[in-house]
This record gives sequence, C-alpha cells and structure tokens, in this order.
Amino acid sequence: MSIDTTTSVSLGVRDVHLAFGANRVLRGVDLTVARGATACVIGPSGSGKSTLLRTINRLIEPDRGDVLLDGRSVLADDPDALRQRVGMVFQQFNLFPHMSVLRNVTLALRRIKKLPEDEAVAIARAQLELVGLVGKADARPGHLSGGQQQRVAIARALALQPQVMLFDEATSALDPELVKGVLGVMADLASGGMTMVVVTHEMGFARQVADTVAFMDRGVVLEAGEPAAIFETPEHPRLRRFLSQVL
Amino acid sequence: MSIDTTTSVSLGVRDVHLAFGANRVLRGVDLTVARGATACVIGPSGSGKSTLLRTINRLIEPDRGDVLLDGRSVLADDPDALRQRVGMVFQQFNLFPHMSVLRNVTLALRRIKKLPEDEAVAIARAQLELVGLVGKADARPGHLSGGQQQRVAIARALALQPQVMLFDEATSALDPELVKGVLGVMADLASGGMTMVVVTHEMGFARQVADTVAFMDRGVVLEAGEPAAIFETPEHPRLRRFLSQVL
Amino acid sequence: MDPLRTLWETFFDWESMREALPEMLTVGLPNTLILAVSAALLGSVLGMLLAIAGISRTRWLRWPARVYTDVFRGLPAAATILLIGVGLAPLGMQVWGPNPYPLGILALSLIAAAYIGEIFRSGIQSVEAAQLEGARALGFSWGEAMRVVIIPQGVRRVLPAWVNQLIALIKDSSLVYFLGLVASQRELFRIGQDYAATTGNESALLLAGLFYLALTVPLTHVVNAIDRRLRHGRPAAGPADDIDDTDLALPGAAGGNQR
Amino acid sequence: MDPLRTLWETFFDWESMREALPEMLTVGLPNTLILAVSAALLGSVLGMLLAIAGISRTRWLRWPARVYTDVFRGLPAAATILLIGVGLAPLGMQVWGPNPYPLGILALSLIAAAYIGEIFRSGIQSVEAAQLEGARALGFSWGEAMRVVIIPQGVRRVLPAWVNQLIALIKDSSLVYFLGLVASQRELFRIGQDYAATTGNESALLLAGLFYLALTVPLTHVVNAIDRRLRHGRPAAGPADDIDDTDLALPGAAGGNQR
Amino acid sequence: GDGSSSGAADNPYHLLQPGVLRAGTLTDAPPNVYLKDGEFTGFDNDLLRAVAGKIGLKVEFVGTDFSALLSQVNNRKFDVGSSSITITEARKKTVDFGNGYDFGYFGLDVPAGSPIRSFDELPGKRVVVVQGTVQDDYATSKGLDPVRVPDYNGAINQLKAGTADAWIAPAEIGDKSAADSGGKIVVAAKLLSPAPTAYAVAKGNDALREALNKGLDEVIADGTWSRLQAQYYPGRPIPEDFKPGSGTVAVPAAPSASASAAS
Ligand SMILES: Nc1ncnc2c1ncn2[C@@H]1O[C@H](COP(=O)(O)OP(=O)(O)OP(=O)(O)O)[C@@H](O)[C@H]1O
Ligand SMILES: Nc1ncnc2c1ncn2[C@@H]1O[C@H](COP(=O)(O)OP(=O)(O)OP(=O)(O)O)[C@@H](O)[C@H]1O
Ligand SMILES: [Mg+2]
Ligand SMILES: [Mg+2]
Repeated sequence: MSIDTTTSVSLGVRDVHLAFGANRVLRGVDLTVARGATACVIGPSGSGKSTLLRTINRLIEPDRGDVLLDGRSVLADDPDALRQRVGMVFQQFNLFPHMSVLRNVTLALRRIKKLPEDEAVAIARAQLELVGLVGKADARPGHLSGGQQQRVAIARALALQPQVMLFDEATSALDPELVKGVLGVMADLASGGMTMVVVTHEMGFARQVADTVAFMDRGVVLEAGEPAAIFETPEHPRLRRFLSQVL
Repeated sequence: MSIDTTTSVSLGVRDVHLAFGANRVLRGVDLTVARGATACVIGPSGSGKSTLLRTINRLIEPDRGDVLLDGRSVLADDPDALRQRVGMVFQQFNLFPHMSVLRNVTLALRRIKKLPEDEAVAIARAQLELVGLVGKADARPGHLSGGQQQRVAIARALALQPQVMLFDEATSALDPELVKGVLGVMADLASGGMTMVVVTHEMGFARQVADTVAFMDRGVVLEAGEPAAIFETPEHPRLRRFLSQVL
Repeated sequence: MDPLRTLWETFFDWESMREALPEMLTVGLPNTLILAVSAALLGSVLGMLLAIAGISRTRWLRWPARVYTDVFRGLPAAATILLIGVGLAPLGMQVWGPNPYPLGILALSLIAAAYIGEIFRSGIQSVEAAQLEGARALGFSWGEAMRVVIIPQGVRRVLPAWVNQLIALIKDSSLVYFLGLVASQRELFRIGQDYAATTGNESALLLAGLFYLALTVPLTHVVNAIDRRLRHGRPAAGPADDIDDTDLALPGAAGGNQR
Repeated sequence: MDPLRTLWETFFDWESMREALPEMLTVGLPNTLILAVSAALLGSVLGMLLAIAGISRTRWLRWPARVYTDVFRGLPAAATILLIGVGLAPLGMQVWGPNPYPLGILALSLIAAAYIGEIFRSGIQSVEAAQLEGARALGFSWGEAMRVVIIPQGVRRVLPAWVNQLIALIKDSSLVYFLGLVASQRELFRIGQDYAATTGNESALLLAGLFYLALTVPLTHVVNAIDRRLRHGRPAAGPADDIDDTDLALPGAAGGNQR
Repeated sequence: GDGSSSGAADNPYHLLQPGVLRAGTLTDAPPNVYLKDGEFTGFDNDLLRAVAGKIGLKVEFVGTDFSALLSQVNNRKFDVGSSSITITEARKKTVDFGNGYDFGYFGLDVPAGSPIRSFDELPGKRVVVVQGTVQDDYATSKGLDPVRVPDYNGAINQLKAGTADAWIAPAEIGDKSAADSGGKIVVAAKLLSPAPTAYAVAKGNDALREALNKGLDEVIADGTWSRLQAQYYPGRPIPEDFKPGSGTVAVPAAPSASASAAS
C-alpha cells in the first residue's frame, strides 16, 4: 500500500477560529506540516484537538481562518472531493454497526472509488491483514474488542490511500505491540509520502513518529517544533508543566 | 470521598471460562486481588481483558468457574446487589446520552442509593470537581471531548462508593496530566481500602499503580506478580516479547 | 357543469359549514376528545406493556404479546369494536348502563395498544446494548434499567411514529358509531357525515376535517418541540428555526457550502 | 335465546362464512392486494422523500414536507379520498375511464406517505450524528451518506412501525368504497360488510378479518425475520427462538440467573 | 334468560330497560331516518314513536351503521331496529320483522341531457346505488352490476363527476337531489318498490313484535300514519295494493296540511 509520492501535499492551518455557541473551542490555530511529514498534536483534554482535525477536513466549517493543501485554500473547493484526499480516524472510531468489518472497509472503495467488488475486497483484506484482523472480516463491529475496532477504523481510512491522514488518538485502545505495529505502518506511509496529523497523548509515541510536535492548550497552539526541542527543551511554562506529568 | 476500610474486600477469579459462540474468549482465568490492593491487567488487544471485567460483575455469566468476594462466591447472589458493590468504568464509557453530565452521575445515587436530590447533587459535584468537570455539569455527553467523557464515566462509578472498582482502559483518552490526576485519585482510593482491577495498555501507568500485574493472552493469565517482577524479570517468553515492544 | 365549480360547491360550501359548526363545537369536539384522549392514555400504557413483554427474555411473555399484536392489528377495527361492544354489552349494561363509550374506549385502546406496542418496541430495541450494560453496571435491575435508561431513549426515538398513532386514534374514534350513539354522543366525523347526508354536499365533512387539523397540527408540533428539547437537553435558545430537526446536518456546515 | 349462543351465531356462523368465502377469495382478496400493494409501494417511496425533505437543511424542503404531513394526516381519510376522487374524476375519466382504483390508490398512497414519512423520519433522526461524520469523512456526499449509511440504519430501527402502517393500509383500502365500486371491484371488507347488511349477521365481516390476518401475520413475521437478520448480520444459526428479539438481554445472562 | 334482570311482570316485552324502547337507527338517511336539530326523526322514527306511545313505551334512539344494526338488534343491544328495513328472506334468518308499515318508489336520477328515459334502458349502463338499500337489491337482482357507494352524497358525486350514468334512488331523495342540483340532475322515471319495510326485533321476542304490530294498527286507525305519510312524502300516491300494518284496519285519508299542523 505505498503512496504515490508525486501526489504528496503539504498542509497548512491558518488562524482557525471556531466556537460551539459561547464556547470558543479554537481561537486562532496555526499549524504547518510539510509534504510527507508527520505532525503530532498533544495537549490537555478539551483543548480542541479533535475539533481541529474536524475543521481540517471540513466536517466542521471554521468560523474564521483557512486550511491550505499545497498552499491552496480548501474552503473554496468541494468538501467531498477534499475528504477523499484527506482520510480520518475518529477517536470514537465511528464504524458502521450494520455492516461487517469487511464491508466497512470496502464501502467507500466500491461507492466512491468505484472499484469492482473483487478489487475492493482484495484491497480491504490486505489492509485488514496489516492490522491483524482478517480473521474478523465477517464480524460486526459490535462484536469486536476496543482495540480491534480501532484497527478497523485505521484500515478503513488507509484503504482509500488518501494524501493526508488525520489520526485522532489513533492508538488509544492499542496495546504496546499494536502501537509498534501501527508505528511501522505509519513509517511506511510517511516514507511513501503521506502527510499526517496525529493527535496523541502518548508522548513516547509522539517522540517516535513526529517530524513536528504541536502543543495545544485552550484552542491555540502554544508551541510547535521538532520532537527533541519540544520534549527536551520546552519553552512555554504551560508545556513544561504538562510534560512534567508524564509517567 | 474516602472509603470505609472496614468494608474493603478481596477479589478472586477462579478458572473462569467463557465463549461467544465458537470463539472461546476466556479459557480458565485465575486472578487474586487482596483487600484494598490494585491489580493491573495487561495484554494484547482481543485477549479477553474487557470480557474478564464483565464476568467479574456478572454482566456476562461465565460458562464455568467462579468469582469470589472475600472468599464468598458471587454467583449465588443477586447480581444487582453485587453490582452495587462492584463499580465499573467501561472502555467505551457507556454514558447516558439523553441526560446531562450531572444527571449521569446522580442517577444511581438517587434511584439506587435513594439519596435525596440535593445530597446526590452534592456528591456528584464533588466527584466532578475531582475530575475537573464541574463546568460541564449541564452539558450532554455528546458535547464533550473524549477525555471529558471518560472522566464523567469515572466520576459516575466512583460516586457510588463501591468496594471494588473495575476500570477498563480507564485512562485511554486522558492526557498525561489527567492520568496523573486519576493516578492520585486511585492512590486515595487504594489507601481508602478500595480493591481495584485496572485494565490498561500503558505500562508506565501499570507500574505506578499496581500491587499486582497480570498478563493476559488468548483468554488466560499467563503470568502474574509484583510490577517489578513482571516488568523487570518477566519469565514467560510471550510476556517478554510483549514488553519488548513498549516504546 | 364546470368541474371546478362542482368540486368547490361540494366541499367548500360555507353555508353548510356554518350550519354544522355549533354542533361540532358543543357536541362533536368534546366527544372526540373524550374518546381519543382516554383511548390514547389507556392504549399507550397497554402498548408499553406489550412492548416490554415483546422484548422480554421469557417466551411466556413474548408469545402472548406477539399473538395479541397480530390479532388486534389484523382484524378490521369495525369487527373488533363490534365484537367487544356486543360481546361485553351484558356486562357493560350492569356496570354503566347502555352508554357505549366505556366499551368503545376499551376497544379503541385495545386496538391502539397493538400498534403502539410495535412502535415502542422498535424504539426500545434500537437502543444500543451498551446502554443497558451501563445501567446494570451501576446496580440497576433489568426493570429499573429499562425504565430509567432504555425506555426513555427508545420512546423518544419514535415519538413521531407515536404521534401518527394518536392521530389515527383521533380519527378512529368515529368507529364507536358502530355501537350506536344517541345524538349527544356523536363525535366530529359522525356529525359531519350526518350533515353531509341532510345537505347533500360534503362541506360538513370537510369542516370535521378542519377540526381534526386543529387537534392534530398542534399535537404534532408540541410533541416535536418536546422531542427537540429532549434531544438537545435544554429549551432551544434563540431562533431555533434553522437548527431544528437538523441533527444530521454537520454542525457548522450549514453555511455557504451546503450539499 | 341463550345470549352467548346468539353472540356466537352473530360472529361465528360457519354457514354465512362459507357462503361469503368464494367471493372473498376470487374478488375480495385480489382487489385488497392490488389496492394495498400499490399504495404501499407508492406510499413508502413518497414517505421516504417526505422524511428526507423533513430533515433537510433547506427550509424550502422542510416546510412543505411539514405542511403536507400535517394536512394529509389530519384530514379524515374519507374526506381526502373523496376530495381526490371527486376532484380528479374528470381527469381520471379521460385517462382510464370510470375505474375508481387509480384515484383510490393515489389517495391511499398520499395519505400513507404522510404517516410513513414520519416513521422513517423518526428512524433516520435516531441515528447518531457520528455515523454521518464517519461516512462523510470517507468522502461520501450528504446524499450518498444518507443513502448508504444513515437511512439503512434508520429504517431498520422502525421496521415494526412501518409494518403497522402497511397493515393499516391493507385495511384502509376498504375506503376506496367512497368512490363507488361495482361488485367485482369490492375488496374484502366491503364484501364482508355487504353480507352483514343483507343478512344482519356479522360472520362475513369476521371472515374478512381472518383474511386480513392471513395477510398481516405473515407480513409481520417476514419483516421481523428480515429485521433480525439485518441486526445480527447473518441468518440466525440454529434454534433462534430464545435469542430473537432479545438484544437487550445481557449476553450470557440468559441462563439460570435471569432477572 | 334474556339479559334483563327484572321479572316478566314489569318488563313484559323483555326490554333492556323496562318502559324504554331502545331503537337502533341511522342518522344519515333522510327522509326515512335522520337527525334534525339533535332529534332523531324521519317517517320511520316518528311513526315508531307514535306506535310505542300506544303501548306505553318511551323511545330512545341510537344511531349506528346499517351493517351493524341488525346484529345488535338480535343481540339485544337494541330492542328494535328502525331504518326502513326491507323484509327479505336473508334478514328473516337473523331477526324477526313486524308488519310492513311503508313502501317505496324508486326514482331514476340522471345527469341533465342524458338519453336514459326508463328503468328498462339501464342494462349496460353504469348505475349507482347506495349499498345495502332496496335499490341495491333491485339493481343486483336485475343483473345491473351497480356501482355501490356508502351514502346518497356518494351517488350524487358520481353523477356530477360523470363516473355514473344513472342513480336509482328512493323517489323522495331523487326528487330532492334533482331539485337541489340546479338543473344538473333530472329525474327520468319512477318505479314502485317490491317489498314493504318493517321494524326488526330480536328473534323470538314475540311479545314485543306483537305489541308493535298492535300499536301500528292503532296509529293507522287513528290517522297518524296517514298524517306522517303526507308530512314526509307530500304528493306521493299510495299504491292501490299496499296495506300497512296487519291489513285489517281501514286507512283514513290523509288530513289536510293545516289539520296535520294542528295535531
Ligand atoms: N459481544 C461479543 N460477541 C462476540 N464476540 C465478542 C463480543 N465481545 C468481544 N468479543 C470477542 O472476544 C474477544 C475478546 O474481546 P475483549 O473485548 O475482551 O478483548 P480485550 O482484551 O478487551 O481487547 P482490547 O484491548 O482490544 O479492548 C475478541 O476477539 C472479540 O472479538
Ligand atoms: N458537538 C459539540 N458541541 C458543543 N461543544 C463541543 C462539541 N464537541 C466538543 N465540544 C467542546 O469543545 C471542547 C474541545 O473538544 P475537543 O473534542 O476538540 O477536545 P480534545 O482536545 O479532542 O480533548 P480530548 O483529548 O479529551 O479528546 C470541549 O470543551 C468540548 O466540550
Ligand atoms: Mg479528542
Ligand atoms: Mg477491551
């Protein structure tokens, strides 16, 4: 499943604002991810990380600000086309409970990529193999363990070979072995040229996979930089306090 | 919210078997947790950890085997009474989406403990304070971030002051600061005499909170012991392989 | 004969409507309300019991509920009403005399219960099993968990379908006529029909329809408002017009980029 | 003179039933089926369109759907059928002659659509917003996401309530009578009622009811079986009797420790 | 037992309530039976009141659907059925009938300009009748395959909409509808109905049936019958061979309009 590097794109988030009613969740977020690079977003619960990911693929339209792919604003384009280029793994997985695992993965391949059934199944099986779940291809999501569901969600998004991947706590339900496995997949994707934004609260994971780490607090990116810089020489006192809590 | 130590109990799981159809998920699980002690269960995804917790409070009746509280089998008793003594935090939280956060927490206090409204609210607010969510008391779970939902689930279970607590990945959606916070809460609970079983895939967390660590694989506990023993001198090759993957 | 004129005169003759209006107001409306409201209450309670029996784990509850539902939905309402009205008439005579209302209400309720039971059942069964686990893990018994957690969620999901049934009930109340009514017991439809028979045009029937609308439209909108309120957990603040019923719109996506 | 005997003879007189049976089989049953099946198809399609319009983000779709639903649920079915039957009769005469069926089916469908629309709407609205997000994040348009992910889940949740409406439709098909039927166009209920009117014995009406049961009971159980199958994702293996409809039972808890 | 708790002495006619004759009727079939200003009236019902008065009973009317009327009479939910019920063999199996008290003419209503002039021209035409009426019986027995509608309005609608060629109506209704139609409907012909109409009582309730027959003869003899005929069917001739009641009493001539108003 390697990605065609000629299609890899950079991602820019520019001064994005968003409020749910009176709750100003994003208050001017800036983030830049180079082509084929991986950015990890860390930060306290409720700081707006999931919301940020949603504005990037325009599941939520920002109140203000812009999102750029290769320098081009995505706000003018068709959101459906955008989302075919930008894959997403949700924190709560959002699997389709009325379909088998296999069908969850093939659905968009068949309906959007318009692949014939057998081709879609082949791709899906390959993806499920990668996350160790071919054996559960015919099960319903409701009969899977938490980690299994999360892996299906990952397989579903990757099967579409997007240019940009948004992972929301992509390893929260995974044991260390699987985290290592997902890490391997991500390394492959990155070397294949995929641009990624990964929300995580596992600092070890962030340190391993990130080209850039961004620390969010209360709707703004307080500090961003290389993992080494962020984890070893954090500047912002809030970030220092945050990191001091890591076990 | 300290627990009356006179009521703390020990927990024993004896040769528990369970199958979903042909899928033999638990194949003879044994686990012992002393009064007021904390056991951490680690293991690969799909190994049966969540299912084990469900058999302990009899959300699932085991096909074979027994669960003992203070040496007394729970299988003969009324499951509802049992569950009032054994609290649980679910991997997927299972909050009630049609009620506010506050009502999620007060519900059982009012309906089962039969506390008057104001008393229930006072207890609930204290618990929400503890997890940093008083501000969200009137929000619906659907409007919360992942970490916020998980904290509500923790508060909901703790508000009932159970003798035994079962945490399923209780910190999966929490950032390091909150993990630290929950750790503090747990330390309090443990010193208050609460017996706890915590499923986790964060080894650092397990090392910090556990009196005993049990490693599950494919429906059996392969190895159990003190954290130091498990993490530093693991004996079973499967466990060694598992731990070798920790970042 | 100009067909539009004919249509207009047949259905919209103000004179006939004005003539029927007082009796509809003073006799028909109260009677329709008495029949429909009592049957709605009793039918909803029975329906809930049927729904619970229908999802029970004991087949001795599930099967009778199934059979009841099949029979009472399957028979023509007129036949059911006649069967109950005539069959229990001797008993009724002794208890409340020749008034057909009690037996009529009973029959209407029994029929409505079969339908409402299926509606509630579908709502309750659509609630995720995790919700029951969540409640039972807190120590609720199966019954309490159903009552406090599952049923409120399940019923809310099917409120519009339940309103369907209440509306059907308002109109089915006219079937009590099969049991024989004195003049002061007639409900809206019957009065409309009788006027239509004496005047030779259908305007009075349409007037009865307007009365129905005056009952059903507010009912629908009140329930929808309650539904919305339960859905969002608070009275909708400000102009709710453009957000109501739009839960499935992506939040924030309602701006210039709708699709 | 024994009242019970009289009652029995009024409703269960085999002689009368046997007499009415041939006509019910050869005339009533086909007609009921033609009316109910056509109206069910058309009504369900229209109902789905109404449901989608009802949850649309554009008020120019939502409002007309709301008004349509309110009006067609609110008016007495007899009035609606008469309005459409009489109002469009001149048009109908030119297109298909005096046969009242096409207009009757149209009227029945329009009424059923209002009810079915609300049922589908409640099902669709009960699907979690996260599902729509999940689908749209994969690149599905709103329409495709609805069609492929939301509507299948939503409709499945309200299948029993939808069956309610189909059953109501089978019985409402008797209302086409208001448009005038020649003997060979009469459906089950009408034939039963004619026998009741000419003989004063209600057994034929009850026989019509038995025919209804023969239609509605299999319908219910087929849909329930489909529902169960969709719910579990595969044909239920082995004796499904004790696990069907019991999703809300805690798995594994169905053993000796039920409560 | 006949469902009545009182003894035969104070309830000789086995009524639901002693002294009260509970009559099942229709509310929507003028001029025979209908409601006016909240009162049950029409020829049949007014006559029944007079008959009941003669045997010391007070009438309480209840309206119902015709298809549910006779069965409820037979099951004693109603003591008597009054709805210009034609005596037929089929109905005699369910209920007992008193003596005939009325006859009927059929009117043939057609749209203005229709070529139909007589009942003989009906075969092959779309003929509309109200379901379950004598007209229905007539049309069916003549093999006309009539279009059945539930009420008179349904028939008028059919004529106006052009979906039927003719309507066989009770003559009085046919006249009234034609008059009300503003020239759109005309009466083409009239015909005498074959069978008389009578009140229905539960099978075996001979005491009531005989009492009603006796009362009927009395109201015929005292001129009430003739007065009501004139009131409800003004100008309608009474056929030579029709004898109301037992046929043993003389029918006085209809009083003048002023005389009937005075009584
Ligand atoms: N309701 C169910 N029906 C059928 N199979 C199930 C069900 N729930 C879980 N399973 C299966 O049982 C096995 C164990 O699941 P369980 O949830 O206990 O795993 P786990 O150890 O908690 O994994 P994770 O760390 O991923 O949460 C899995 O293979 C899963 O697919
Ligand atoms: N649909 C919603 N409606 C209203 N408020 C919301 C909604 N979704 C999220 N919020 C609020 O927005 C804030 C940010 O939520 P978000 O999910 O982006 O946090 P997060 O950084 O992902 O947190 P976590 O690490 O706990 O997942 C929270 O305070 C939350 O309560
Ligand atoms: Mg989040
Ligand atoms: Mg688990």
